[in-house]
Amino acid sequence: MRHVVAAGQTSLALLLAPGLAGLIRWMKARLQNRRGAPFWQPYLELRKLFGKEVVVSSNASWLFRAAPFVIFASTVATTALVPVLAVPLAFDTMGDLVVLVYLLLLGTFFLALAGLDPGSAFGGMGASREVTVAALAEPTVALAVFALALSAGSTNLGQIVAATLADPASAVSPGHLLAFAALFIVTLAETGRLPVDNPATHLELTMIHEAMILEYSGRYLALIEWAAAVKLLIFFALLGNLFVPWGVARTLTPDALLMALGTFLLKLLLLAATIAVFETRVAKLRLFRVPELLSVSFVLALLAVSSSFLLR
Amino acid sequence: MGIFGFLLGPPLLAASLALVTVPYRRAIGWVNAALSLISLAAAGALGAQVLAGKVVVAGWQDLLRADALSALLAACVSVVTVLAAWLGPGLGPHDEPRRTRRFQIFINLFAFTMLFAVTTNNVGLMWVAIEATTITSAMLIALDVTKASVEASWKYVLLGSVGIALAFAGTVLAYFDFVGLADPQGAVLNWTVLRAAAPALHPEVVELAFVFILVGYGTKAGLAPMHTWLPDAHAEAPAPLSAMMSGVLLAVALYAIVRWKAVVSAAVGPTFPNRLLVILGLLSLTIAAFSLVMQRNYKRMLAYSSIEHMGLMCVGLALGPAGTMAAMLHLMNHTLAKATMFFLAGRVLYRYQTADIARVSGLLQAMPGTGWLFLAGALALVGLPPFGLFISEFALLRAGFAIGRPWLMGIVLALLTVACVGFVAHANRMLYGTPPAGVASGEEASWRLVPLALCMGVLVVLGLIVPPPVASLLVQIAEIVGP
Amino acid sequence: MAATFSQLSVLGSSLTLLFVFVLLGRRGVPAYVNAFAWQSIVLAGVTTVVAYYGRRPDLYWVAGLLVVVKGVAIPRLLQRMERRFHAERELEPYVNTATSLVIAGLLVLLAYAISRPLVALSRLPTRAGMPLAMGLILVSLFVLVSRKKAITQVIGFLMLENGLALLAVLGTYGVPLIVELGVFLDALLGFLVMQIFVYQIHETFESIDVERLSRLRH
Amino acid sequence: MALTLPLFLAMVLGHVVGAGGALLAPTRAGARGLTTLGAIVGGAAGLVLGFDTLIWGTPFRLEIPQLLAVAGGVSLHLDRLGAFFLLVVEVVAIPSALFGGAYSRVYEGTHSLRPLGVMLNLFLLALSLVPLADNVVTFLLLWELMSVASYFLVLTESDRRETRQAGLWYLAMAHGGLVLLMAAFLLLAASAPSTGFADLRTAAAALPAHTRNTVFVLVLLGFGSKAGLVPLHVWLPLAHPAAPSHVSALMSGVMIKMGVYGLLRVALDLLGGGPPWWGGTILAAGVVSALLGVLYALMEQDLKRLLAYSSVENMGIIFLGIGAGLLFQSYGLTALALLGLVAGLYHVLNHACFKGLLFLGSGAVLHATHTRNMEELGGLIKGMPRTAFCFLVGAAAISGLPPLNGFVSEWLVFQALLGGPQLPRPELGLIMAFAVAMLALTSGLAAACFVKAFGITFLAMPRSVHAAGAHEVPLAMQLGMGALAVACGALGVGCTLVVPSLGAVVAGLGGLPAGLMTGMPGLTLEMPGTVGVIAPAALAAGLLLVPVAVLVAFRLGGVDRRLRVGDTWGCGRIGQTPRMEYTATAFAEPLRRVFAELYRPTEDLSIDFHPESKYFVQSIAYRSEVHPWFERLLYAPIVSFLRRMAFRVRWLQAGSLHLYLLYMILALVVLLLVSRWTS
Repeated sequence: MRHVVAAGQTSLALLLAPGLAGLIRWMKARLQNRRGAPFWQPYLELRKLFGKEVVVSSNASWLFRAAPFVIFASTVATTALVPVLAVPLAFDTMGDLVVLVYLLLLGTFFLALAGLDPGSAFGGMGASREVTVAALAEPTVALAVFALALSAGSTNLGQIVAATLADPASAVSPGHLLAFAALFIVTLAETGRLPVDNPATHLELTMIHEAMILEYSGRYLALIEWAAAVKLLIFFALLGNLFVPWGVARTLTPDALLMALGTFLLKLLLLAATIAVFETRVAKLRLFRVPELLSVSFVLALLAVSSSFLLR
Repeated sequence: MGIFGFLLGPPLLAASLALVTVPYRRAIGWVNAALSLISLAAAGALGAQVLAGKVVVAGWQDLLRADALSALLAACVSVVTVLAAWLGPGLGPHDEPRRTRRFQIFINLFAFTMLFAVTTNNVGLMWVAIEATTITSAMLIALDVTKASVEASWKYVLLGSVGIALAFAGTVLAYFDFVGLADPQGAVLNWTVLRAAAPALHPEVVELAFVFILVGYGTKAGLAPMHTWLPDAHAEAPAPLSAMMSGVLLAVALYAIVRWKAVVSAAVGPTFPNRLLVILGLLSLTIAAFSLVMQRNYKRMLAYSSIEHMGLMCVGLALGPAGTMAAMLHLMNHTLAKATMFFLAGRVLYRYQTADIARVSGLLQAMPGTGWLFLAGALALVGLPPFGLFISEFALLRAGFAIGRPWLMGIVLALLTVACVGFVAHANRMLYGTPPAGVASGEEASWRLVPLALCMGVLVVLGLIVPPPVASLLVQIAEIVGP
Repeated sequence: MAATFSQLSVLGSSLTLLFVFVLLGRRGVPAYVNAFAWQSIVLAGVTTVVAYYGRRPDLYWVAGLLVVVKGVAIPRLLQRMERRFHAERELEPYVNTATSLVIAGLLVLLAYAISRPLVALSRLPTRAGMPLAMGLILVSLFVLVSRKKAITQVIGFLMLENGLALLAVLGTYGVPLIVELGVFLDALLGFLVMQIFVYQIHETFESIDVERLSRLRH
Repeated sequence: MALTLPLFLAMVLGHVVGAGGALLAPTRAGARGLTTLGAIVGGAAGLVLGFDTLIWGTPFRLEIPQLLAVAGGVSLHLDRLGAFFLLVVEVVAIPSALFGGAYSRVYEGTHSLRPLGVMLNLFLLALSLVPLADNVVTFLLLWELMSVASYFLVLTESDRRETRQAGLWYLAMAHGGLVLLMAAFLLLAASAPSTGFADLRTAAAALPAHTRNTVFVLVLLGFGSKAGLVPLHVWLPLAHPAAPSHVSALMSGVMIKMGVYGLLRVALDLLGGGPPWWGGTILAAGVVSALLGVLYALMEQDLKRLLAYSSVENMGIIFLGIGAGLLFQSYGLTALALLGLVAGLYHVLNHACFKGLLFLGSGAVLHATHTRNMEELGGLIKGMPRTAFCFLVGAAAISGLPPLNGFVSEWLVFQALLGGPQLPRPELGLIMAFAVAMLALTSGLAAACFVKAFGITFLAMPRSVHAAGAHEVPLAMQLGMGALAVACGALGVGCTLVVPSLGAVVAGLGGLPAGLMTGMPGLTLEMPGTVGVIAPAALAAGLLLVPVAVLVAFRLGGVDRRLRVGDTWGCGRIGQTPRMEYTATAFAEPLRRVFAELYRPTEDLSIDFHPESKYFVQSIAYRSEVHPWFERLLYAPIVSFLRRMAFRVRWLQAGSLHLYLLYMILALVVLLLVSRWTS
């Protein structure tokens, strides 16, 4: 049963992810007084891409063709570790938060390599910027992990959620709140949102993520886009379920699971709205201002850890 | 008496042969080379007798006496003499006769004076012999009369003579106190007698005497700040003489200090002589180590390295019996290594026609045999394993730490490191790279490398195992010298 | 008798010390040679005195040798050398005459200071001369340091040896004869070697100014 | 087992025969063959010996009191700690020797071939014997033999000036380190009856605290200089690239680990641990080394220098684990202490594998293209696909990507540091938290660094003629790399089989208990003290399964499988050239700007304009260099002090005889005064 739920969680994440991306796009359009494409537009795009012929650069090697699979696999693997609907997780002992971070790094690593492979200047630029941002975001993530592990006594996500559920007051402790803020900023950086990266532009000087995948087409591009959407969903799930775990099912009854699904969708909606509003209100930062933003998140995370220590 | 005859006779005979044969003939060289081997064998036999627990005494008023300390030094002297006899001028067909004759006369007299110095029981005659080493060796520095060699010899003669005169003052002062105790008629300047009477001597006088003796013999031993003649003389002297001076002359002078230290320690306790030895030893180490850093001339570099090692031995002598053993082992190792290195330096000089480090490069390519031996020697001299100096330095440092002088040993270690880096930097520059244009490749007279390689081999053996005879010799020496 | 002995030995010692001041006070090498010759003869005199009063007959031999070797032979050789080089005047020493004399005086005082334990310990009638011998040694050393000509340095060194001989005679009534003979041999040979080198210096540097011997450095 | 002595003898003999063969073989090819054979046979024997002792705890002891008798005799003893390091040595030694057998063919025409063979075998012998040394003199002798042999190996290509310079730096630092160690050991042995480690252990307990602290500081500096801890690492980026690549693999993969061994042996085993600041200092040194190491690695254009700096980084990670372990040990938190030490040790093994692999890979690149400059490389993945694959595995492993081995050990280090809150003092916990953050930053930057290293070297278009003509290396070299690549994978997926036995390695040292493993044996990795659980094998299976599933889905779902090859999009410009590619320098530019305060880069831009009009540019030359300025702050004063002193003493030997005579008189007077004054 537990494994079925786990498989269901993964499938749900994979299914919901494109929609989430579309939803944010739609909300942004509405906020900007545009009609915007419907939220299911990404599904149509994926279908179209899967049906298209692939064009590969003559400079590219096998790595270029293997990378989408690695990226997709690593992202899918993370979904097994994140509590979307219920705890305890079936695959909780497979990996913890640290593993999750490293799995995402695995994706980034191969994406950056794939960006370099065709030999275009854009790809190199994107790869260079991507690894820079990813590296600078790492300390914040680690400190957030530390803060969570400090209060939960574990780095395995299922147990963190379970621990917070058992002691709801801890969710509103200053440590938690600061860590949430820190991780929110990291989410923006890691998933290529404004003000770090603009997912809607192909203006060469500002691209990060899009620059790397410029040479991709057809099914490879589809896999990468999908993986990116899943990554966004994973971060939302982390923000929503680790810090505000209410609603996560602790028993595997249909009621509880339905309840969990409902709250999860609600959380996604709220976070998507937040992002949409945020993205409409802020302008993209210059690349070399991004470290400042990340250092803000680092300080927040450090404060989170310190306050957890002091208030322990 | 017989064994001393075989030890001291051959060099004297060799010198006389060279003296009476005008013009010089190569046969003399071969005879003398054979004679040097007899002397070496006698030194070996002497060592064997001493090891059997016997102190060999001979002559009127016990003029000649050999204990473990003498045996060790005699062996060192005769080994280097053999090297000089076989590798120096005299055997080759192209050696210039006048020059070679002079070399044969004085090098053998030099060897004789050193051998006599270490085997006489009479400290007065020991002084006479050591003074005579200055005279005999000075005649050889300027074998080729150039401005540099004359300058070096003048400085050597004057500094050496003045220094040794001070040692005589010290000897007289010690004797003065001794005469005050005993019946002047029966008093001879025998070390054994002095050593026995030492506890009754007056501390003030003995201390005064030791200062003079230390400065005096220290001059010959190349201890700073009286070392100034040493780099000049070693750099200008022909290779065999440099080898003898650096390898054993310094050691013989140190031998004199050790003899007197034994007396002084018995008279006033070990603290006083040890303090002075540490002061001079550290000063020598410091000056030598830093002089190595900016050195431009490889023969001078070797000379400074000798000062460094003499300083180290001085410090070792101040570290109790274990330190004395280590210092004496070090003396032996240093003799072998330094003598070999000077012979090698001579070969390099002959090929490159310059003693400038900057103008020697690619030695390993130009002269592979010489180059690799030079490399081994350099590593040995800076105290790296598996050569003997590593072990003796280790034992010396261990002795220092064991008697609770970590700071002193720390300074010594730091200075040794400076010396090591300086030395290796220069050796590195000489050995690697490509030889300059006009320098021929390949070894000449490779057989001459055989004895040198043998020396390095012995040095490795000493680094891995100190043979039991040597070890028990060292134990005996430590007993002789006392705390 | 002991008093006479003591007075004679101090008188002789004082004289030997005085001769070294000639090297400081005067400029001419011939004067130096004469001073050395006379100093050696006075030293021989002191040795004779000690031999007589101290009942050490072998010291007569030493005194005789002193006169022959240091009083006559070596000064002859020195004079020959000096004529050869026309190096009659010692020009511009490192320290001028007045200062030299002051320093020498101070050195004699130092000699008194360091030989105090010797004098205090000794019961010999000759003990009062020992500081003077020590003074002679130190002042000779000062001559070696402050004078430039090789020949002056040789004379300084010879006087240093005289100081040592004086010290030995006064302090111990002479070292054993065999040693004494060795010392003489060394002194003579040493002088000969130095002479050879002085000639060589003159040959190669065309001067016997030791100051020029400063090519070898570092 | 009674087999230990024959194994030991086989190990020694193998290397001795290898060295002798290199020297005496009649032909040069024969010398090369014997070198390799001896090294491999010796290595294999050592491997078995290490396994035997590590797994079954078979003790091995050999005393030869006749050798080095004056200094205490030769004494060898293999315990589990030693056996682990022996294994680490041999795991890299065998593939490197195999690789080197083919690689050293390029030296056949030079003078260096035979010395290379002799010294390689001596180096391997010293490396494999250092963990066996059981008294001070044996240890120091082997230690110095290791340094000297590797010094000669560094000098293999001595016709280059920079190689000679590197060799000198290396020897100076190595010798300096030895001197510190000698002081430390002798200080420790001062009151001991002998210099045997057993006696030192007993004597250390009775030493006063300040002596113990001095010993610790000395060994930290001494072993730290070998381990390449910042700021004692300066020799490392010079010497490692200068050596032949298989030697670099050994130096970077194995030799610097001996610093870790030594530190554990002395600080933990002989001294039995100490006050918290010991662990804290090691931890701090680890953080600084890890971060600065990777930051400088990022700025490198020279592939081997990049790898060398990356070794500094990884040593930092190892010291993070060790430091945390010692810190926990000083507070009696034995489970966490064990965890930290195991994490450090596992990273030792892992780093040996992937750094060995990467250096061999860089050797293959050098072999094929004759350049280490990444700006002249590129596109090698097509000419040398196997090398590229192996290098990719190494790069992924060193970046800590799951499920490879680097990930597992970094995870263990994280877990150890996450135990920080259990320390009784909150400020220490905060320091641990900071260390966690810095470790994360390090691993992120390491990933960036190796994206650059692999991407610029192997991907895209060749940037020079050399790179364009690259071809796959000989089979022996491929096998060498392949073996290490397999090890990287196996140690990651199979960590659950290896890590438990590491607990036994440190158990008993410094009063630590034997480590008990919890969790599902063989599947999940969990130890007392860890707050998380992982199952790398399952992860690996998952990561393999997903692409397979996707491919199946593609087939079933009738996804378009057409593929067309075209030009890279060039903004409409036709005909892409390598000059348009991103360069290694450009790749690291964002990070150089971010850390400009640290790097203090010097930039030099010169533009040649057309003589007619300055709107037309004829050429642009841009030059930017990063000089480690803090090194200059530390080493420049030392060097200038030495120089000043050297000049001062030169003045002593000024050539004036009068001056010299004056020295003598002064010496006399001063010593007289000293004797007056003191008595």
